[in-house]
Amino acid sequence: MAVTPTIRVQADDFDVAAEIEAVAAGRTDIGAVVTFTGLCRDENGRLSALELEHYPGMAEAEIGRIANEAIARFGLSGLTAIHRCGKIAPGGNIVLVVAASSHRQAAFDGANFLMDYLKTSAPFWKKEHAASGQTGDWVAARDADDEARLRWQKVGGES
Amino acid sequence: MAVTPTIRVQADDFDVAAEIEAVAAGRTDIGAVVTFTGLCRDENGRLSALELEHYPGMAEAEIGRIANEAIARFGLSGLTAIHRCGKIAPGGNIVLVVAASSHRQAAFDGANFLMDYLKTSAPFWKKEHAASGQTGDWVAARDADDEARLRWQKVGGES
Amino acid sequence: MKRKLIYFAWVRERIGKSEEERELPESVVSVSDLLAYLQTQGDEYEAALQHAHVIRVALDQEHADHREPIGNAREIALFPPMTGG
Amino acid sequence: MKRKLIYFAWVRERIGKSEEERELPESVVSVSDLLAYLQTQGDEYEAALQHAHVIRVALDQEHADHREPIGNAREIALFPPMTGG
Repeated sequence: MAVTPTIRVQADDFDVAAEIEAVAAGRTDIGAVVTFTGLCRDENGRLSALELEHYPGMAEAEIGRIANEAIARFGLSGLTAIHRCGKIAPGGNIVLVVAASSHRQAAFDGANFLMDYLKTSAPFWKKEHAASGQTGDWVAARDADDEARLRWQKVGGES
Repeated sequence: MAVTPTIRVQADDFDVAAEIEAVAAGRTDIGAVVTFTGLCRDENGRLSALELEHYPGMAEAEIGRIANEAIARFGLSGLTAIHRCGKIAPGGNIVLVVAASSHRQAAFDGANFLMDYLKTSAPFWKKEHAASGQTGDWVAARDADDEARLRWQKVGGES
Repeated sequence: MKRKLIYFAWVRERIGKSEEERELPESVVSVSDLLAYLQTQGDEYEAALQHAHVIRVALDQEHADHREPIGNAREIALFPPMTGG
Repeated sequence: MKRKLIYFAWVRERIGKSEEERELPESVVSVSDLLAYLQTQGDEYEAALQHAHVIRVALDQEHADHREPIGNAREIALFPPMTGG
Protein backbone atom coordinates (compact mmCIF):
# COMPACT_ATOMS: atom_id res chain seq x y z
CA MET A 1 0.00 0.00 0.00
CA ALA A 2 1.37 3.37 -1.00
CA VAL A 3 2.17 5.63 1.92
CA THR A 4 1.17 9.25 1.43
CA PRO A 5 3.02 11.80 3.54
CA THR A 6 1.18 14.57 5.35
CA ILE A 7 2.78 17.94 4.62
CA ARG A 8 1.68 21.29 6.01
CA VAL A 9 3.05 24.82 6.21
CA GLN A 10 1.10 26.82 8.75
CA ALA A 11 1.30 29.82 11.08
CA ASP A 12 -0.47 27.91 13.86
CA ASP A 13 1.34 25.78 16.38
CA PHE A 14 1.16 21.99 16.09
CA ASP A 15 0.30 19.27 18.59
CA VAL A 16 2.91 16.49 18.61
CA ALA A 17 0.63 13.96 20.32
CA ALA A 18 -2.18 14.57 17.82
CA GLU A 19 0.21 14.15 14.90
CA ILE A 20 1.59 10.88 16.30
CA GLU A 21 -1.99 9.73 16.78
CA ALA A 22 -2.86 10.64 13.19
CA VAL A 23 0.01 8.49 11.90
CA ALA A 24 -0.26 5.50 14.23
CA ALA A 25 -3.83 5.25 15.53
CA GLY A 26 -5.64 2.01 14.73
CA ARG A 27 -2.53 0.40 13.26
CA THR A 28 -0.86 -2.71 14.64
CA ASP A 29 2.05 -2.90 12.19
CA ILE A 30 3.98 0.12 13.48
CA GLY A 31 6.77 -0.70 15.90
CA ALA A 32 8.50 2.64 16.09
CA VAL A 33 7.59 6.30 15.88
CA VAL A 34 10.31 8.96 15.91
CA THR A 35 9.43 12.61 16.19
CA PHE A 36 11.70 15.58 15.70
CA THR A 37 10.62 18.97 16.99
CA GLY A 38 12.73 22.00 16.11
CA LEU A 39 12.30 24.92 18.49
CA CYS A 40 13.25 28.59 18.51
CA ARG A 41 16.23 29.34 20.77
CA ASP A 42 16.92 32.77 22.19
CA GLU A 43 20.71 32.40 21.64
CA ASN A 44 21.56 33.29 25.22
CA GLY A 45 19.01 36.07 25.39
CA ARG A 46 20.09 37.75 22.14
CA LEU A 47 16.84 37.07 20.25
CA SER A 48 13.22 38.00 20.86
CA ALA A 49 11.90 36.02 17.87
CA LEU A 50 12.64 34.33 14.59
CA GLU A 51 10.56 35.20 11.56
CA LEU A 52 10.06 32.46 8.99
CA GLU A 53 9.51 33.41 5.37
CA HIS A 54 8.66 30.72 2.84
CA TYR A 55 7.80 30.19 -0.81
CA PRO A 56 4.15 29.11 -0.78
CA GLY A 57 3.52 26.21 -3.10
CA MET A 58 7.15 25.28 -3.62
CA ALA A 59 7.68 24.80 0.13
CA GLU A 60 4.98 22.15 0.33
CA ALA A 61 6.03 20.60 -2.98
CA GLU A 62 9.70 20.39 -2.01
CA ILE A 63 9.01 18.86 1.40
CA GLY A 64 6.66 16.45 -0.35
CA ARG A 65 9.42 15.36 -2.72
CA ILE A 66 11.82 14.78 0.17
CA ALA A 67 9.14 12.96 2.15
CA ASN A 68 8.34 10.59 -0.69
CA GLU A 69 12.03 9.83 -1.10
CA ALA A 70 12.30 9.09 2.64
CA ILE A 71 9.27 6.79 2.54
CA ALA A 72 10.71 4.81 -0.37
CA ARG A 73 14.28 4.71 0.88
CA PHE A 74 13.60 3.68 4.47
CA GLY A 75 10.33 1.81 4.07
CA LEU A 76 8.29 4.09 6.28
CA SER A 77 4.71 3.30 7.29
CA GLY A 78 3.81 6.93 7.80
CA LEU A 79 5.44 10.34 7.61
CA THR A 80 4.30 13.82 8.59
CA ALA A 81 6.16 17.10 8.23
CA ILE A 82 4.81 20.41 9.47
CA HIS A 83 6.74 23.66 9.11
CA ARG A 84 5.51 26.85 10.72
CA CYS A 85 5.77 30.27 9.12
CA GLY A 86 5.61 33.78 10.55
CA LYS A 87 7.04 35.06 13.81
CA ILE A 88 8.01 32.53 16.48
CA ALA A 89 9.15 33.40 20.00
CA PRO A 90 11.96 31.56 21.83
CA GLY A 91 10.69 28.25 23.16
CA GLY A 92 8.13 28.05 20.35
CA ASN A 93 7.88 25.22 17.85
CA ILE A 94 9.25 25.68 14.33
CA VAL A 95 9.14 22.30 12.66
CA LEU A 96 7.80 18.82 13.33
CA VAL A 97 8.61 15.53 11.68
CA VAL A 98 6.87 12.27 12.60
CA ALA A 99 8.27 9.10 11.04
CA ALA A 100 6.71 5.69 11.64
CA SER A 101 8.01 2.29 10.65
CA SER A 102 7.86 -1.32 11.69
CA HIS A 103 11.47 -1.06 12.87
CA ARG A 104 13.25 1.55 14.90
CA GLN A 105 16.27 2.38 12.77
CA ALA A 106 14.11 3.13 9.75
CA ALA A 107 12.05 5.56 11.82
CA PHE A 108 15.19 7.27 13.16
CA ASP A 109 16.81 7.45 9.74
CA GLY A 110 13.64 8.62 8.02
CA ALA A 111 13.18 11.54 10.41
CA ASN A 112 16.88 12.44 10.35
CA PHE A 113 17.09 12.29 6.55
CA LEU A 114 13.98 14.41 6.15
CA MET A 115 15.37 17.08 8.48
CA ASP A 116 18.75 17.19 6.72
CA TYR A 117 17.16 17.65 3.31
CA LEU A 118 14.47 19.99 4.56
CA LYS A 119 17.08 22.31 6.06
CA THR A 120 19.06 22.59 2.84
CA SER A 121 16.40 22.40 0.14
CA ALA A 122 12.98 23.46 1.43
CA PRO A 123 12.46 27.17 0.61
CA PHE A 124 12.31 28.73 4.08
CA TRP A 125 14.38 31.61 5.42
CA LYS A 126 14.84 32.75 9.01
CA LYS A 127 15.23 36.36 10.04
CA GLU A 128 16.35 37.27 13.53
CA HIS A 129 14.56 39.76 15.73
CA ALA A 130 16.91 41.03 18.44
CA ALA A 131 15.90 41.27 22.08
CA SER A 132 16.75 44.99 21.80
CA GLY A 133 13.73 45.39 19.53
CA GLN A 134 15.74 45.81 16.34
CA THR A 135 15.19 43.62 13.34
CA GLY A 136 18.38 41.67 12.89
CA ASP A 137 20.00 39.78 10.07
CA TRP A 138 18.85 36.91 7.99
CA VAL A 139 20.26 33.67 9.38
CA ALA A 140 23.19 32.50 7.26
CA ALA A 141 23.16 29.00 5.82
CA ARG A 142 25.59 26.70 7.58
CA ASP A 143 28.15 24.53 5.82
CA ALA A 144 27.48 21.92 8.51
CA ASP A 145 23.94 21.56 7.18
CA ASP A 146 25.20 20.82 3.69
CA GLU A 147 27.64 18.30 5.10
CA ALA A 148 24.88 16.64 7.11
CA ARG A 149 22.91 16.25 3.93
CA LEU A 150 25.86 14.81 2.01
CA ARG A 151 26.26 11.89 4.38
CA TRP A 152 23.06 10.34 3.02
CA GLN A 153 24.65 10.21 -0.42
CA LYS A 154 27.77 8.52 0.91
CA VAL A 155 25.91 5.92 2.91
CA GLY A 156 23.29 4.92 0.41
CA GLY A 157 25.05 5.68 -2.85
CA GLU A 158 22.02 7.60 -4.09
CA SER A 159 21.05 11.21 -4.19
CA MET B 1 24.32 22.74 35.23
CA ALA B 2 24.13 18.99 35.64
CA VAL B 3 21.31 17.38 33.67
CA THR B 4 19.42 14.68 35.54
CA PRO B 5 17.55 12.16 33.43
CA THR B 6 13.99 11.15 34.24
CA ILE B 7 13.67 7.36 34.35
CA ARG B 8 10.49 5.41 35.03
CA VAL B 9 9.30 1.81 34.72
CA GLN B 10 5.53 1.69 34.92
CA ALA B 11 2.49 -0.39 33.96
CA ASP B 12 0.55 2.74 32.98
CA ASP B 13 0.66 4.25 29.53
CA PHE B 14 2.63 7.45 28.97
CA ASP B 15 1.74 10.74 27.32
CA VAL B 16 4.36 11.82 24.78
CA ALA B 17 3.25 15.47 24.71
CA ALA B 18 3.37 15.74 28.50
CA GLU B 19 6.86 14.22 28.59
CA ILE B 20 8.13 16.64 25.92
CA GLU B 21 6.58 19.46 27.93
CA ALA B 22 8.29 18.28 31.10
CA VAL B 23 11.67 18.38 29.38
CA ALA B 24 11.32 21.57 27.33
CA ALA B 25 8.75 23.83 29.00
CA GLY B 26 10.01 27.24 30.06
CA ARG B 27 13.38 26.76 28.39
CA THR B 28 14.72 28.87 25.56
CA ASP B 29 18.01 27.04 25.03
CA ILE B 30 16.56 23.86 23.51
CA GLY B 31 16.60 23.77 19.72
CA ALA B 32 15.69 20.15 19.14
CA VAL B 33 13.60 17.46 20.80
CA VAL B 34 13.63 13.92 19.45
CA THR B 35 11.22 11.33 20.76
CA PHE B 36 11.25 7.62 20.13
CA THR B 37 8.13 5.59 20.86
CA GLY B 38 8.32 1.81 20.64
CA LEU B 39 4.97 0.13 20.07
CA CYS B 40 3.64 -3.42 20.23
CA ARG B 41 3.12 -4.95 16.78
CA ASP B 42 0.74 -7.85 16.16
CA GLU B 43 3.19 -9.49 13.71
CA ASN B 44 0.59 -9.83 10.95
CA GLY B 45 -2.14 -10.89 13.35
CA ARG B 46 -0.09 -13.58 15.08
CA LEU B 47 0.01 -11.88 18.49
CA SER B 48 -2.66 -10.74 20.93
CA ALA B 49 -0.19 -9.16 23.36
CA LEU B 50 3.36 -8.86 24.57
CA GLU B 51 4.09 -9.30 28.24
CA LEU B 52 7.03 -7.36 29.62
CA GLU B 53 8.90 -8.75 32.60
CA HIS B 54 11.62 -6.67 34.23
CA TYR B 55 14.07 -6.67 37.10
CA PRO B 56 12.78 -3.98 39.46
CA GLY B 57 15.55 -1.79 40.75
CA MET B 58 18.16 -2.88 38.26
CA ALA B 59 15.95 -1.86 35.31
CA GLU B 60 15.78 1.74 36.51
CA ALA B 61 19.45 1.75 37.56
CA GLU B 62 20.65 0.38 34.22
CA ILE B 63 18.59 2.81 32.14
CA GLY B 64 19.87 5.56 34.42
CA ARG B 65 23.48 4.57 33.71
CA ILE B 66 22.86 4.58 29.96
CA ALA B 67 20.99 7.89 30.19
CA ASN B 68 23.82 9.58 32.06
CA GLU B 69 26.29 8.34 29.49
CA ALA B 70 24.10 9.72 26.69
CA ILE B 71 23.81 13.11 28.40
CA ALA B 72 27.57 13.39 28.80
CA ARG B 73 28.48 12.03 25.39
CA PHE B 74 26.05 14.07 23.29
CA GLY B 75 25.67 17.14 25.47
CA LEU B 76 21.94 16.73 26.03
CA SER B 77 19.84 19.39 27.77
CA GLY B 78 17.25 16.88 28.95
CA LEU B 79 16.54 13.16 28.71
CA THR B 80 13.57 11.03 29.70
CA ALA B 81 13.14 7.28 29.36
CA ILE B 82 9.97 5.44 30.31
CA HIS B 83 9.59 1.69 29.88
CA ARG B 84 6.28 -0.02 30.46
CA CYS B 85 5.89 -3.42 32.13
CA GLY B 86 3.07 -5.96 32.14
CA LYS B 87 0.79 -6.96 29.28
CA ILE B 88 0.58 -4.67 26.27
CA ALA B 89 -1.82 -5.12 23.33
CA PRO B 90 -0.86 -4.49 19.69
CA GLY B 91 -0.81 -0.77 18.96
CA GLY B 92 0.04 -0.03 22.59
CA ASN B 93 3.10 1.87 23.74
CA ILE B 94 6.10 -0.01 25.15
CA VAL B 95 8.89 2.49 25.54
CA LEU B 96 9.44 6.23 25.24
CA VAL B 97 12.64 8.22 24.97
CA VAL B 98 12.70 12.02 24.87
CA ALA B 99 16.07 13.64 24.13
CA ALA B 100 16.52 17.42 24.05
CA SER B 101 19.54 19.41 22.97
CA SER B 102 20.47 22.77 21.54
CA HIS B 103 21.27 21.06 18.22
CA ARG B 104 19.41 18.48 16.21
CA GLN B 105 22.04 15.81 15.62
CA ALA B 106 22.78 15.53 19.34
CA ALA B 107 19.09 14.98 20.05
CA PHE B 108 18.83 12.33 17.32
CA ASP B 109 22.01 10.58 18.43
CA GLY B 110 21.11 10.72 22.11
CA ALA B 111 17.74 9.06 21.57
CA ASN B 112 19.17 6.49 19.14
CA PHE B 113 22.09 5.61 21.44
CA LEU B 114 19.80 5.25 24.44
CA MET B 115 17.51 2.89 22.54
CA ASP B 116 20.39 0.73 21.27
CA TYR B 117 21.82 0.31 24.75
CA LEU B 118 18.46 -0.04 26.42
CA LYS B 119 17.54 -2.90 24.09
CA THR B 120 20.68 -4.86 24.82
CA SER B 121 21.41 -4.06 28.45
CA ALA B 122 18.29 -2.99 30.35
CA PRO B 123 16.83 -6.04 32.11
CA PHE B 124 13.49 -6.47 30.33
CA TRP B 125 12.13 -9.57 28.65
CA LYS B 126 9.22 -9.91 26.24
CA LYS B 127 6.91 -12.90 26.14
CA GLU B 128 4.51 -13.38 23.26
CA HIS B 129 0.82 -14.10 23.71
CA ALA B 130 -0.60 -15.67 20.56
CA ALA B 131 -3.83 -14.52 18.97
CA SER B 132 -5.03 -18.13 19.42
CA GLY B 133 -5.07 -17.51 23.18
CA GLN B 134 -1.98 -19.60 23.89
CA THR B 135 0.97 -18.20 25.75
CA GLY B 136 3.81 -18.21 23.27
CA ASP B 137 7.56 -18.07 23.48
CA TRP B 138 9.92 -15.58 24.98
CA VAL B 139 11.19 -13.24 22.30
CA ALA B 140 14.75 -14.18 21.30
CA ALA B 141 17.47 -11.57 21.44
CA ARG B 142 18.52 -10.40 17.99
CA ASP B 143 22.11 -10.23 16.79
CA ALA B 144 21.11 -7.08 14.91
CA ASP B 145 20.50 -5.37 18.24
CA ASP B 146 24.00 -6.19 19.45
CA GLU B 147 25.41 -4.92 16.17
CA ALA B 148 23.40 -1.70 16.47
CA ARG B 149 24.93 -1.17 19.87
CA LEU B 150 28.46 -1.84 18.67
CA ARG B 151 28.39 0.97 16.14
CA TRP B 152 28.55 3.51 18.99
CA GLN B 153 31.87 2.04 20.05
CA LYS B 154 33.31 2.26 16.55
CA VAL B 155 32.22 5.83 15.98
CA GLY B 156 33.23 7.33 19.26
CA GLY B 157 36.07 5.07 20.34
CA GLU B 158 34.47 4.65 23.75
CA SER B 159 32.23 2.06 25.36
CA MET C 1 6.67 35.57 -23.27
CA LYS C 2 6.20 37.22 -19.92
CA ARG C 3 7.82 35.60 -16.88
CA LYS C 4 6.84 36.03 -13.30
CA LEU C 5 9.94 36.70 -11.18
CA ILE C 6 9.65 36.13 -7.43
CA TYR C 7 12.15 37.17 -4.78
CA PHE C 8 12.57 35.99 -1.21
CA ALA C 9 14.39 36.99 1.97
CA TRP C 10 17.30 39.41 1.47
CA VAL C 11 17.04 39.15 -2.31
CA ARG C 12 13.50 40.50 -1.96
CA GLU C 13 14.59 43.18 0.50
CA ARG C 14 17.46 44.40 -1.66
CA ILE C 15 15.50 44.45 -4.90
CA GLY C 16 12.69 46.15 -3.03
CA LYS C 17 9.81 44.09 -4.37
CA SER C 18 8.53 40.59 -3.89
CA GLU C 19 7.59 39.89 -7.49
CA GLU C 20 7.30 41.36 -10.96
CA GLU C 21 6.43 40.38 -14.52
CA ARG C 22 9.16 40.71 -17.12
CA GLU C 23 9.80 39.98 -20.74
CA LEU C 24 13.36 38.60 -20.96
CA PRO C 25 15.66 39.26 -23.95
CA GLU C 26 16.40 36.31 -26.22
CA SER C 27 20.03 36.38 -25.13
CA VAL C 28 18.96 35.08 -21.72
CA VAL C 29 19.13 31.31 -22.13
CA SER C 30 20.47 29.86 -18.88
CA VAL C 31 19.91 30.67 -15.23
CA SER C 32 23.40 32.26 -15.24
CA ASP C 33 22.38 34.49 -18.12
CA LEU C 34 19.31 35.57 -16.19
CA LEU C 35 21.35 36.51 -13.12
CA ALA C 36 23.85 38.47 -15.23
CA TYR C 37 21.06 40.23 -17.08
CA LEU C 38 19.18 41.24 -13.94
CA GLN C 39 22.36 42.74 -12.47
CA THR C 40 22.21 45.32 -15.27
CA GLN C 41 18.69 46.38 -14.34
CA GLY C 42 19.57 48.91 -11.64
CA ASP C 43 21.51 49.42 -8.44
CA GLU C 44 19.04 47.47 -6.36
CA TYR C 45 19.40 44.42 -8.62
CA GLU C 46 23.16 44.77 -8.61
CA ALA C 47 23.19 44.92 -4.80
CA ALA C 48 20.93 41.89 -4.53
CA LEU C 49 22.69 39.72 -7.08
CA GLN C 50 26.35 40.80 -6.91
CA HIS C 51 27.39 37.48 -5.40
CA ALA C 52 25.52 35.54 -8.04
CA HIS C 53 27.04 32.19 -7.11
CA VAL C 54 25.17 32.14 -3.76
CA ILE C 55 21.80 32.92 -5.34
CA ARG C 56 19.47 29.92 -5.62
CA VAL C 57 16.96 29.75 -8.43
CA ALA C 58 13.78 27.74 -8.85
CA LEU C 59 12.07 27.26 -12.21
CA ASP C 60 8.34 26.65 -11.81
CA GLN C 61 8.98 25.71 -8.18
CA GLU C 62 11.82 23.27 -8.79
CA HIS C 63 15.44 23.93 -7.86
CA ALA C 64 17.61 24.65 -10.90
CA ASP C 65 21.36 24.69 -11.36
CA HIS C 66 22.87 27.90 -12.75
CA ARG C 67 23.82 26.07 -15.95
CA GLU C 68 20.27 24.97 -16.70
CA PRO C 69 18.26 26.66 -19.44
CA ILE C 70 15.29 28.60 -18.14
CA GLY C 71 13.26 27.17 -21.00
CA ASN C 72 9.56 27.88 -20.79
CA ALA C 73 9.48 28.41 -17.03
CA ARG C 74 6.70 30.89 -16.28
CA GLU C 75 7.58 31.36 -12.61
CA ILE C 76 11.22 32.01 -11.77
CA ALA C 77 12.17 32.49 -8.12
CA LEU C 78 15.46 33.93 -6.81
CA PHE C 79 16.47 33.53 -3.20
CA PRO C 80 19.38 33.03 -0.77
CA PRO C 81 20.44 29.60 0.51
CA MET C 82 17.65 28.17 2.60
CA THR C 83 17.68 28.25 6.39
CA GLY C 84 14.48 26.51 7.45
CA GLY C 85 14.06 23.59 9.79
CA MET D 1 27.09 -15.86 53.78
CA LYS D 2 23.64 -16.25 52.34
CA ARG D 3 23.04 -14.99 48.83
CA LYS D 4 19.76 -14.04 47.29
CA LEU D 5 19.44 -15.62 43.84
CA ILE D 6 16.87 -14.11 41.48
CA TYR D 7 15.68 -15.56 38.19
CA PHE D 8 13.89 -13.95 35.27
CA ALA D 9 12.01 -14.91 32.12
CA TRP D 10 12.63 -18.47 30.89
CA VAL D 11 15.36 -19.04 33.49
CA ARG D 12 12.71 -18.38 36.15
CA GLU D 13 10.15 -20.58 34.40
CA ARG D 14 12.55 -23.52 34.00
CA ILE D 15 13.90 -23.36 37.54
CA GLY D 16 10.32 -22.99 38.75
CA LYS D 17 10.85 -20.17 41.20
CA SER D 18 11.59 -16.49 41.00
CA GLU D 19 14.05 -16.31 43.88
CA GLU D 20 15.71 -18.20 46.68
CA GLU D 21 18.32 -17.79 49.41
CA ARG D 22 21.39 -20.00 49.18
CA GLU D 23 24.68 -20.56 50.92
CA LEU D 24 27.24 -21.16 48.17
CA PRO D 25 30.21 -23.53 48.62
CA GLU D 26 33.66 -21.93 48.90
CA SER D 27 34.65 -23.50 45.59
CA VAL D 28 32.29 -21.08 43.84
CA VAL D 29 34.48 -18.09 43.10
CA SER D 30 33.51 -16.75 39.67
CA VAL D 31 30.21 -16.32 37.89
CA SER D 32 31.16 -19.35 35.76
CA ASP D 33 31.67 -21.41 38.89
CA LEU D 34 28.23 -20.38 40.10
CA LEU D 35 26.56 -21.43 36.84
CA ALA D 36 28.38 -24.79 36.87
CA TYR D 37 27.46 -25.36 40.49
CA LEU D 38 23.78 -24.56 40.04
CA GLN D 39 23.56 -27.02 37.13
CA THR D 40 24.24 -29.78 39.66
CA GLN D 41 21.30 -28.76 41.85
CA GLY D 42 18.56 -30.67 40.04
CA ASP D 43 16.98 -31.29 36.65
CA GLU D 44 15.22 -27.95 36.63
CA TYR D 45 18.52 -26.10 37.14
CA GLU D 46 20.19 -28.23 34.50
CA ALA D 47 17.37 -27.45 32.05
CA ALA D 48 17.55 -23.74 32.79
CA LEU D 49 21.30 -23.38 32.66
CA GLN D 50 22.46 -26.02 30.17
CA HIS D 51 23.52 -23.37 27.66
CA ALA D 52 25.46 -21.48 30.29
CA HIS D 53 27.14 -19.15 27.79
CA VAL D 54 23.84 -17.43 26.95
CA ILE D 55 22.94 -16.80 30.60
CA ARG D 56 23.44 -13.22 31.76
CA VAL D 57 24.32 -12.53 35.37
CA ALA D 58 24.01 -9.39 37.47
CA LEU D 59 25.82 -8.96 40.78
CA ASP D 60 24.00 -6.52 43.05
CA GLN D 61 22.15 -5.20 40.02
CA GLU D 62 25.17 -4.66 37.79
CA HIS D 63 25.97 -6.75 34.72
CA ALA D 64 28.89 -9.11 35.32
CA ASP D 65 31.06 -11.07 32.92
CA HIS D 66 31.24 -14.85 33.48
CA ARG D 67 34.89 -14.53 34.46
CA GLU D 68 34.22 -12.05 37.24
CA PRO D 69 34.39 -13.14 40.88
CA ILE D 70 31.06 -13.03 42.65
CA GLY D 71 32.81 -11.47 45.63
CA ASN D 72 30.48 -10.24 48.32
CA ALA D 73 27.49 -9.77 46.05
CA ARG D 74 24.35 -10.35 48.13
CA GLU D 75 21.91 -10.31 45.23
CA ILE D 76 22.77 -12.42 42.19
CA ALA D 77 20.39 -12.43 39.25
CA LEU D 78 20.37 -14.93 36.37
CA PHE D 79 18.46 -14.23 33.18
CA PRO D 80 18.39 -14.67 29.39
CA PRO D 81 19.65 -11.99 26.98
CA MET D 82 17.45 -8.95 27.31
CA THR D 83 14.70 -8.13 24.84
CA GLY D 84 13.21 -4.87 26.06
CA GLY D 85 12.73 -1.66 24.18
